[in-house]
Amino acid sequence: MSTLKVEGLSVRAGALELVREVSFAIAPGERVGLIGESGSGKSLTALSLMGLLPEDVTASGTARLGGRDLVGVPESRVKDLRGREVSMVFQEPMTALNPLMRVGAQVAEVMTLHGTPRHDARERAVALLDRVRLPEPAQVARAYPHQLSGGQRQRVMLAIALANGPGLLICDEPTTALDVTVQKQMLELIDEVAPALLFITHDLAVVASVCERVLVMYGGRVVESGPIREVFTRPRHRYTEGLLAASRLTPRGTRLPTIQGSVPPAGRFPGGCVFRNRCPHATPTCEAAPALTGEGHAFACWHPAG
Amino acid sequence: MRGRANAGLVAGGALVGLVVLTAVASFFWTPHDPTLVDAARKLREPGGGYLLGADKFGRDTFSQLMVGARTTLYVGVVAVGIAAALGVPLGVIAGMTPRGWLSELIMRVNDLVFAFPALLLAVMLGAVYGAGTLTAMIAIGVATVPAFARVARAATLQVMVTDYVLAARAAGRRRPAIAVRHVLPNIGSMLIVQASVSFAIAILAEAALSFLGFGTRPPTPSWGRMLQESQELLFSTPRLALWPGLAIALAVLGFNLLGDGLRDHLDPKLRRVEER
Amino acid sequence: MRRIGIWIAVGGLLLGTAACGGGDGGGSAPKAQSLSVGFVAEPANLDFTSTEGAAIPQALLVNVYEGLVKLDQEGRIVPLLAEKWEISDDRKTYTFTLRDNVTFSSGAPFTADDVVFSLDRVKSDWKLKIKSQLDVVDKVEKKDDTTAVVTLKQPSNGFLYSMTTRLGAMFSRTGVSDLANKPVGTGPYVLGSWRRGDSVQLDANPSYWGTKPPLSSITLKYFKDATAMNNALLTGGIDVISSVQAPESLQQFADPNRFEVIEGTTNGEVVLSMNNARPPFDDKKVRQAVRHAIDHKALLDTAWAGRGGLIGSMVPPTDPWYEDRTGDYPYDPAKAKQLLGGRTYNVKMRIPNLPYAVSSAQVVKSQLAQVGITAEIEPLEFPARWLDQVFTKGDYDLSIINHVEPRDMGIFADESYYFGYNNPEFGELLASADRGTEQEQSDDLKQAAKLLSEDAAADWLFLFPNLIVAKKGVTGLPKNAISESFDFTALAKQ
Amino acid sequence: MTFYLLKRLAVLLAGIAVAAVVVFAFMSLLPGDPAEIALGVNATPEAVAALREQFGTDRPPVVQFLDWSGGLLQGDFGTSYVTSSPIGPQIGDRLGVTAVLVLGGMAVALVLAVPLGTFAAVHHRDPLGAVISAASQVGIAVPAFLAGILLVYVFAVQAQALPSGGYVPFAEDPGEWLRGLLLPWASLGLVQGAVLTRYVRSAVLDVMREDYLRTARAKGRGSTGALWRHGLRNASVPVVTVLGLQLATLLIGAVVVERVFVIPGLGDLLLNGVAGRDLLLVQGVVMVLVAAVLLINFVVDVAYHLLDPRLLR
Repeated sequence: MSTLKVEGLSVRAGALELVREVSFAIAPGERVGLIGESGSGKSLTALSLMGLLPEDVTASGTARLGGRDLVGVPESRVKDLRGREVSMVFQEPMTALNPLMRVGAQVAEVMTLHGTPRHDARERAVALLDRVRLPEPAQVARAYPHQLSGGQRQRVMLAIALANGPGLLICDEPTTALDVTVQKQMLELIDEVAPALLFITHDLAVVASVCERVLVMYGGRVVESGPIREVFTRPRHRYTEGLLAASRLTPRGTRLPTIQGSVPPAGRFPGGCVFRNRCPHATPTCEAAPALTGEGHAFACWHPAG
Repeated sequence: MRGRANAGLVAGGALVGLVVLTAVASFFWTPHDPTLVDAARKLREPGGGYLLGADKFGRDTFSQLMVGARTTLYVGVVAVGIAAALGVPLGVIAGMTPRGWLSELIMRVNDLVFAFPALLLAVMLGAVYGAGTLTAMIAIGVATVPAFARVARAATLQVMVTDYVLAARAAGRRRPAIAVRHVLPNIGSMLIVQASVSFAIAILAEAALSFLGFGTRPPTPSWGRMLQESQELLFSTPRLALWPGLAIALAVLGFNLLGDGLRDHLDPKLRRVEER
Repeated sequence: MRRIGIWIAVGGLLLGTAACGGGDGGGSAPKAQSLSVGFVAEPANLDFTSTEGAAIPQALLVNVYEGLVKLDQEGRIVPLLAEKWEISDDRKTYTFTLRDNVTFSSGAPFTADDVVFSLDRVKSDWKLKIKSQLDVVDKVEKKDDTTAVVTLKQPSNGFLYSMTTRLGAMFSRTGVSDLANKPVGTGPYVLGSWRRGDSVQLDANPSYWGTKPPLSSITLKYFKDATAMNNALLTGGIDVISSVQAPESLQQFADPNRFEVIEGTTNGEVVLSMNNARPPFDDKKVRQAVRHAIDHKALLDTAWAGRGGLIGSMVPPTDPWYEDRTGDYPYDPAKAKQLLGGRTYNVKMRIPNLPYAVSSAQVVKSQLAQVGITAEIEPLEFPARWLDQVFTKGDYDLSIINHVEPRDMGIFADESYYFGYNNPEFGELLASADRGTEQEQSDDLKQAAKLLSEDAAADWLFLFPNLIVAKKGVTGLPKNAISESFDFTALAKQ
Repeated sequence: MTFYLLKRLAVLLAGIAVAAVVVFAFMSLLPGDPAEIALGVNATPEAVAALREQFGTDRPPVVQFLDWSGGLLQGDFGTSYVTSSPIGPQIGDRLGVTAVLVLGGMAVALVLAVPLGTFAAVHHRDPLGAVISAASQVGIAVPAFLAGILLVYVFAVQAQALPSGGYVPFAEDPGEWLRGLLLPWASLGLVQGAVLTRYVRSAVLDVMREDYLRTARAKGRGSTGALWRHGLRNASVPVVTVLGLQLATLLIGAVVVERVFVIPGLGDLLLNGVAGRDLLLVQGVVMVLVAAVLLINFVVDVAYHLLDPRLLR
């Protein structure tokens, strides 16, 4: 029984396929990381689960949350799930809050929207602000966003996300825009308060500190997935291997940490294995697309690493 | 969306180009003398060398429209020229010294001038120096100075915090040098957009002034005056109002589309948004 | 009859002013009670003793203020407040016998004392130059309450005529404290209300001495824009256009079931003034060339839709001494060029920004260009700026203005007038005409008009037409506008 | 806020004071002696001299200015040289008419522009949105007086449904007052509405791209609800600025529309004053118009600060 089950999720912008056939599941209380470089399709995957894709971008496939379909249904049928069953914290805290509205009201709004009486919502908003460790929450509630720092605003966003006790929290690079010291506090907070979590980041260290399981995306596909420990210590896909090599989590004694070339723009990925034009191990075999195979630790590579 | 912006740019450019070409052509050739009165041709129907017919004075409407394009451009160029010549330096100075008293003074004077709209200035100037195209152009130009000053200031403020300007200042470049070398080239696109929009406004202002009798002096053909003169024949000979009305509308539309198109084309912020 | 009039007047007052303009559907009422008439120029104030402008006497003279005599439609001088008058044999003493039942709208009775007061006041208080027309008056005396005697310094043919103008208006001794806003006269109408910038309403004078006017009120609505005035008539906003300023638009009123177009004549000579006092028009040949260069028929057809008449001098056909002088300078560009002797000129044509002037100027410019005279048109706001620059300072070469004053040929006799025309012979003819018998007067004035034309003191573009458009059923409109006033006394609606 | 308000108020008053100097100086350049003009061409020199003294135009300009501006402070605009009636009440009457005209025109513009602009933004990829955008472009390109003339032609002359012009005071007949104002409001409002539609559209488009709108949707609002609750107030901030500029434009545009519809407003008074060389009247009207524009700017700035808490420090 999983909280979220995604199967064959694809995202298209016109003729361009930006995310292809992504499948994964998140169990209740499980923390899953979704990593990849920018352009890998990880944010689109998250947005498609929230039904917040930009205009002209469409998702297909299925994603079920507690028995309700999230993908391919009109907004009117999913909007009552948003903010109640599944919440999201975005990357950019500076612009995610309405600048003309007091913080408390913005927190309370998500509760009144889902049926909490206005008065209760206001009180609980202050409590929530306290819960996300904002000092003097009552005062913060009366403040406007511009009066808060980036870290404080991201806490407000977290308070909004948690307000209705959702079953799943999606965080899209929630700490990227924050100072390093603030990042750490924020991560600890998320770790503490999150129910089931889908955590999107390009920062492997962050994933390692928060999540139990990880999905690695490249070129709109999940190329490897599995428990953090296994994937990070014994990466199988050559891309994961390169990614790890490029970070500090380099297994000792391996060669220079680089991936040659750069991520192609959307739609310019090669057919077959999407990584083959950058992969030092690519062979003609790689012109056919590898399937994601394996129980627990799965990968999609013809020439997996040791 | 991007495609439409380009279509607007093309359409605007084409309309403006048409006005310019017509105006230029009118210096060399018009089918008839646009100011020659001929009772025999009074209200002549279109046709037979008189493509759009003749007005109550027997003057060829098509020739009048051609020379009217010249007047329109003349008004726009001079008005926008005055506005830019005064407004841009003021705006740049204000933008380069954002905290100084000079900047404050410039912007306050700007606000004050802004309180004298073009029509009011034109009526006042017309009362003092007599109505006429030049008076109208000066009035429209002066009234448009604040618009240029504001745009120039805002754009300059943005340029002043860019790395290359900071570097130039750190290197000890003097302000006038920075203004010429870095600021002007970088705010140019915004100014072109503003010029295009102001041009459209100037055309409308000239038409309104001509209607009130403060615009171009007769018999110099002007679309605004043609429209005004055709009023009494609106019922019997509506074509006399139709053509200058259409000319004004198309010219204004052209400059507006051009301005919008250029803005979309030149402003990187908008371009990013359009591509998302 | 009188009683009915009063009843209507009271009824009109009870109904208030809401009826103005909208009183079309008067099917049930026996008579429509109010009318609105569109005018071009609004009076600056209501005091024509100190303020210039044709709009004031146009609205008030005969209607609110009355003189001892007035001008009828044929231009004859007829009795008004004077029942009759006698002229002494030496033509220097005028004895006016006054009506005895006349009161001012203030209630004060009108007596010979008011005649003395009003005529003396011209000398003492009036601020207009035209008051010099009454300089010929030596003294004004009351013989008894209904008899006033005016003694002239010398015989004058112009005196009685002047008495039909605003100069002869009768004021109450107790009614001149606020002439600018509160006119007090003996006329059939009194000032009802004045909405500045919009309209003047005249109400029937309930205590009027004569035949009560058929209407209870008349609204004079002012339009600066000719098209707006046309539209107002088309949509029922007004009942009458007093003077069409866009003659090309008359076609709109062609439906005889809805409108009636009245075309009469006026005193208004549309003059192409030439500055005789400075080059190039100090040269008679150049002036003559101008007169030959202009195709007056074509000008009238294009500039004023062919409405109006052609004249060749400063006398309208309604004056007894009119002679057709249009043949003096036939359209002949070749002759004009020859008179100019190949020279070309650049001149300034400073015109008032009035429709007829702007229209005519464009034709004049085009036609003068054919003979080598380049005229730059400069429209000046009328009245102030034109009066200042052209009329007062004489800073112009050419101008175009409609001289509307009746019997105004005398303006050419004044060298300081903006024409700058100076011919002693002309002045002598006018003086002799004023002194002489009726026949001598007529002969002298004919001679003067001929002289003026031959000297090409100016060019006369056309005679301004009296173009009135009224809703069908409006009666009593004056066909010709030959006096200073727009006479409302007979105006009615069927 | 209080400090800002006081500071801004001081700027407003200083602006009006400087404007008074400018207007007075400008008017002093007008050719023609008021006394000569008042008396016309036939005046005698003695009468002119006497009137000059009566008007006070024989005094030095500085004295005249102090006298005039001192009067302004007490709401006294002086007495017209031409109509010999006090100017203040005239301007008061006319200002009322023009204000009704301008505010009504603005209302028409807003009623048109807010829904149309928002619709065009929300549907900016649909044909209908494009049609609205194109229509607004065309609307901008039509001179207001032409729109007025056409409206008169269609609704007054052809349909005989509404008066072609004129102004009936409200107190006299509210129904006619309204009927008389419909076309002038429309001709002012249609053109300004077209301009405003474009600003509303672009403001809403900008807002639609804002992250906080996505946040609102993440909270569970539909896209329309999010735009309504969070978008429109944000979009109104730039629109209010434009609205202020437009009010000023309308105030002057009213001059032309008053001429087309024969409405006795400030513009009509101004043109009359210019034509009649009513120096003091023109001076008064220009002063009132300029002060009104400055006041509008003031109100817009304050509104801006009330709408946007970020501007208040």
